[in-house]
Amino acid sequence: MIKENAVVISQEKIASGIYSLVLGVTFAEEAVPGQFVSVYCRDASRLMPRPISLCEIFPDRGAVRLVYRVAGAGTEEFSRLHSGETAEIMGPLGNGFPIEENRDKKVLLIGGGIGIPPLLACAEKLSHPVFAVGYRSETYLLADLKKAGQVHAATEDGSYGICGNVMDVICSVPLEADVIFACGPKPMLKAVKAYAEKNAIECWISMEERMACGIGACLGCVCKTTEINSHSMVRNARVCKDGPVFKAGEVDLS
Amino acid sequence: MIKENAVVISQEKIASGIYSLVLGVTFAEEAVPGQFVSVYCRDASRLMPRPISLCEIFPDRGAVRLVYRVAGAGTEEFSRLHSGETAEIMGPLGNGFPIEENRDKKVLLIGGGIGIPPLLACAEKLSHPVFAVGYRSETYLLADLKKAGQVHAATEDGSYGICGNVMDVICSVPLEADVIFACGPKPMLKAVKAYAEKNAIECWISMEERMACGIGACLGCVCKTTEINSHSMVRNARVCKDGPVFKAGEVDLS
Amino acid sequence: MKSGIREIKMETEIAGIKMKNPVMTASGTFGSGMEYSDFEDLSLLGAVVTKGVASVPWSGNPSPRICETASGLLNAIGLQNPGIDVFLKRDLPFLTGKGTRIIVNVCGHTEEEYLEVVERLKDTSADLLEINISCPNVKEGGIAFGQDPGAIEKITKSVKKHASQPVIMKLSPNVTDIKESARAAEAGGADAISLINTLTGMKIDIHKRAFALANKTGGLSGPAIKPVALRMVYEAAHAVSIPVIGMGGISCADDAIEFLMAGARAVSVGTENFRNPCAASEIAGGIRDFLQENHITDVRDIIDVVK
Amino acid sequence: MKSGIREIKMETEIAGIKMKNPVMTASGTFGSGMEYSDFEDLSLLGAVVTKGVASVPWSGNPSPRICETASGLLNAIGLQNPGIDVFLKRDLPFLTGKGTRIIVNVCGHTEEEYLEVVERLKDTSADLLEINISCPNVKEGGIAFGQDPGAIEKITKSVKKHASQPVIMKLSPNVTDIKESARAAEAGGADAISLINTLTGMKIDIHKRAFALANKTGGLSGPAIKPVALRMVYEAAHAVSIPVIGMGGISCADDAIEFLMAGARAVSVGTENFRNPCAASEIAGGIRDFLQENHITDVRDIIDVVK
Ligand SMILES: Cc1cc2nc3c(=O)[nH]c(=O)nc-3n(C[C@H](O)[C@H](O)[C@H](O)COP(=O)(O)OP(=O)(O)OC[C@H]3O[C@@H](n4cnc5c(N)ncnc54)[C@H](O)[C@@H]3O)c2cc1C
Ligand SMILES: Cc1cc2nc3c(=O)[nH]c(=O)nc-3n(C[C@H](O)[C@H](O)[C@H](O)COP(=O)(O)OP(=O)(O)OC[C@H]3O[C@@H](n4cnc5c(N)ncnc54)[C@H](O)[C@@H]3O)c2cc1C
Ligand SMILES: Cc1cc2nc3c(=O)[nH]c(=O)nc-3n(C[C@H](O)[C@H](O)[C@H](O)COP(=O)(O)O)c2cc1C
Ligand SMILES: Cc1cc2nc3c(=O)[nH]c(=O)nc-3n(C[C@H](O)[C@H](O)[C@H](O)COP(=O)(O)O)c2cc1C
Ligand code: FES
Ligand code: FES
Repeated sequence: MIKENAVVISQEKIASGIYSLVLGVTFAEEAVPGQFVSVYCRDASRLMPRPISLCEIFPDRGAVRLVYRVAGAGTEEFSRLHSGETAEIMGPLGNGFPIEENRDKKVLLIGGGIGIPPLLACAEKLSHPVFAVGYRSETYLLADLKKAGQVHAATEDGSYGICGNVMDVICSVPLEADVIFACGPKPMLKAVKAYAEKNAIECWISMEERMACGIGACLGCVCKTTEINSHSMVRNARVCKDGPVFKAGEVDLS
Repeated sequence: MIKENAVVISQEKIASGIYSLVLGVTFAEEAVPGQFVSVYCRDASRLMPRPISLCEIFPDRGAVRLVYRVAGAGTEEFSRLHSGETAEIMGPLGNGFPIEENRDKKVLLIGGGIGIPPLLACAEKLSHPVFAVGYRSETYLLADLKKAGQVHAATEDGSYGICGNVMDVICSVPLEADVIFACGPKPMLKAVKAYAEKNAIECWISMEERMACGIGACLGCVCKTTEINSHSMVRNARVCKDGPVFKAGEVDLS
Repeated sequence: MKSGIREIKMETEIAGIKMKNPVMTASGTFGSGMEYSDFEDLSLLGAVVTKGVASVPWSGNPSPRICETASGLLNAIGLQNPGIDVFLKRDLPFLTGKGTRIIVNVCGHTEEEYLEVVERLKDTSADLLEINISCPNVKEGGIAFGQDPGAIEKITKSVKKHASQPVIMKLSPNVTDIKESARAAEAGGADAISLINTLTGMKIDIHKRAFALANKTGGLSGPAIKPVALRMVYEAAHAVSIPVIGMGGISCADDAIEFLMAGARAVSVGTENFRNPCAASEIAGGIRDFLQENHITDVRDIIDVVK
Repeated sequence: MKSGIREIKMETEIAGIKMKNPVMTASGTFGSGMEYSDFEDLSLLGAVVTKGVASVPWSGNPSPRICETASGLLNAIGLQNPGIDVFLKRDLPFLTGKGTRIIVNVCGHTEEEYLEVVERLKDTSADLLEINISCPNVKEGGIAFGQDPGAIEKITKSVKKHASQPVIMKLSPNVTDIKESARAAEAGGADAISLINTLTGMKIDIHKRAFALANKTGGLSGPAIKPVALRMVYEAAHAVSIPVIGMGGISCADDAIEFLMAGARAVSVGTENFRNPCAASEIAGGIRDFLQENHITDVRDIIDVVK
């Protein structure tokens, strides 16, 4: 975990409002899929760093790839970064998905919307990854996903793949899985959690909360847990430090 | 008077901490020496525009030149502008020096430090301009001044011209003048005013105050006046609107 | 009515005075509209609120009067104004007939001075009066006038007795409980309240070892104060039944909509005018766009919807 | 002493407790130092102020607990903490012997809860106690506890009776007159006061038509509040003779120096830690540089120099 000025190696718009940013970093070797970085804004009126997941990790090149959606002023600022410029970041943060122990298992990677990028990093470390991904309409990152594994996709308007959301993919395609890794909006995570419970599949989900410190000190980013957390001593866990990846059964998504 | 996105035609560092910025503007034809522009910051935490005087006016090219010193975060931000980018500005603001009526008179242009740039614009419109300018140590804009008129200079460390300040120039060189235009720090303006009074020379000085609106509405930038001002009905005048150029006798520099 | 293009009602009303939209300019940030009329079509505004006017000319504070802070502005103008005579001769006639409502902001050192101005405004084109009770020089028992509920109620009553126009009391945010201030104004008979005025702040020039403002302290405005302003507007709107005009750091339509949703019947744009002289009309347009995008046909349908 | 290089004294003292420099971390923004120790050498800090500790674990408020505002941060953590048991077993031992002073911030729902924590901290390595009387749940006569001078004096007296360490009372800025709060703490026997805690604020998500924070309101911190904080620190420092610890929006050495010049004996760095985990030690270094550049040999020579 380090705070550094990362050099922008490249930045590319890959779909409307979606950008792919490759940054030179010193920590690529230690980074794990599912971890994220805090990206700091230049504009002095925006104090809080923006958490962005690692979409790809290139230990050899000493680089990481972030894929993000312009959601507001902070990500808009990032989208104007040019190669050669620097971006202040802190990382790698959080725990990441349990890759080692599941490397050779059948891992189903379920992603919705801007939750898809971190699953690419996972797939690149797994032996038999299968993706189930849902987009609103325009797809992105599909070529990369296909290179990394088998892909089943849905779009809400049916413009690509199945017409519907990612749960419709899972229900319509016969998919066998030992483990599920999921990242996406909360309603999707709820549905995935229910699906995994029903089918008794081990399930890990990546949570999202607004963050301030990003390192576990401010307690700004907690999510509810089903049991008392050993750090907080209450039914709360820090998404930035104890997560962002949790065993689905550990978190209370209500 | 207009607010517009001016295109940066060129920017150059001309001395340590001093920059020369040429902007394409729509108002160059109506601008008058001694007027200024409000330059707005991109950084959202800096709300107030920075007033910068017109150093040269190019009606033919539809451009103006600003020469400014990096004094803080705002001007630092401006110093990073590259040609082709835009800068939000409002102008031309204020009244300017009385050029027309003094064009063919002997006008002595007295400038100190970063007060020198607007005098260049004046000289370029006058028949017989004579400069008396004072620098701390490093000179700047000298070649331009010499092209525009006769130059007498001082530096505080004696590295160029007379060793001392601009008042030492005036006292040591025999200078005849019908009118004085002066711009510089307040102590200099006080000395110039006293000198002009003693020698019964008509004298115009350009004042500086922190500004918010730049157009006469907020009353943030007032200077004390010797008589009741017809707009404010009190002994106060707005530097941005009633000035920045005042007849020396009108303002109370105490 | 064409499909997709519905007419959007932007009208709002304060104390029986109809305005074409809920966006006004905040007192002291727009002069009397004259300087801004080079940029802004005044007829696009719900109302122009004038700089505070006193019974005689006020010199205000010495310079420096303003300084910048992070996303904020500190000012200590000290209510410089040319006095009611010149205001009635020059400023009010300028604003009259411009197609916008005129709200005259009134200040004074004593109750008598307030009342004198209020009297002089009788039978003029002023549509509403806004009484600034945060004047720095007016004290009541050690703390400023606008910080004491008893004093607020008393001055409101007196002003109401003398005013021919509806009266808006402008509240100070430098209080423990804004609900008490709001209730005091309502109890005194105010037709509406407006808030917030500036938060008292300070800046020091460490190199000069001196206060950045000649007056030592100044009033903080701008986006920095918006969260505090919104909280107070929400609290006040839920404490009284008279209309609330919200302000404090509004710099875009989204900000204005927050205040409306929190319960404000109208909003004022202040410090943002310095950054964008067309801010107020652009914000009015932006509110309209928001309504359109969200298929809402009347701005009143977003007022007080978040509780 | 070599020419040009003079030794600069950075020591300061609060209630008899010497600190190596006047820069501390603000409660709740630095955990108990553990997470930050990956970035920051804690021994470079004057003191670490812990997150508020209560007698039992507190769950705090539901999420979302934080949101960003212009140059500010709204938080409604709701004082989540693991309780004094775990604090004494895990957090305090971690901080002990790290070469910095330990200030334990104490919170409670009732006077008894405060006293229980204070008692448990007896004979521990805590150097000082900071009593947070702005706890949102503690009410006295309708308004929060820390907003009533009588209640401030009373709780101060009780805490002083039970505490073995010197006591800092942490004041709320959400008051009409901070001088009264400061004097009440002094009258109650406080050894020092610290201010400001956060200003109550609000944000609305206009698309969701809901409060941005689950708790509706939150506390505003960061550069946005610095002018208000500095004004209050100045007022408080001139109202009492006990030492004042200043905070609110400090993000660089220049900011810290403003607070010292306004009369603060020490300063705390809060929200800036989130942007720069080394902020506090960098600020201490920056103060030293300022002194050096200005040929000042003792930091105490810039305290309270602007009046
Ligand atoms: C662990 C984690 C990983 C993430 N990974 C990605 C990713 O790989 N790609 C991607 O596009 N987005 C990702 N996000 C979401 C991303 O952080 C937000 O979209 C981004 O912070 C928005 O910032 P903004 O300034 O553009 O928007 P604004 O809405 O202006 O932001 C205002 C504030 O809210 C916070 N915020 C807004 N939306 C979110 C959100 N969804 N989650 C957390 N904080 C938010 C911002 O950080 C900022 O502090 C991730 C979020 C988390 C928590
Ligand atoms: C009419 C006029 C003409 C000017 N012309 C020039 C010029 O041609 N070249 C040049 O280098 N400078 C000029 N200045 C000064 C210039 O405006 C300031 O140096 C600049 O605003 C500093 O901004 P900053 O953000 O870099 O500094 P900061 O100190 O960070 O600024 C903080 C705030 O103080 C204000 N401020 C700081 N210094 C001054 C100052 N001296 N005068 C007015 N406001 C100030 C800023 O505008 C800003 O609002 C002029 C000032 C005025 C009033
Ligand atoms: C330069 C300046 C002058 C002001 N003068 C007055 C005034 O004369 N009367 C008044 O009631 N409020 C005055 N105010 C307060 C504003 O009307 C408004 O309440 C405050 O600035 C908050 O809004 P804002 O953040 O949008 O500026 C003034 C504010 C500024 C910045
Ligand atoms: C996330 C967060 C949590 C906080 N928790 C506490 C707390 O537990 N106890 C307390 O006294 N103050 C708490 N505060 C207030 C800070 O200690 C400080 O008074 C305030 O944030 C102003 O300083 P700043 O602007 O530098 O952050 C908290 C502030 C923040 C931002
Ligand atoms: S963001 Fe601070 S604890 Fe997670
Ligand atoms: S800057 Fe507003 S009146 Fe001059």
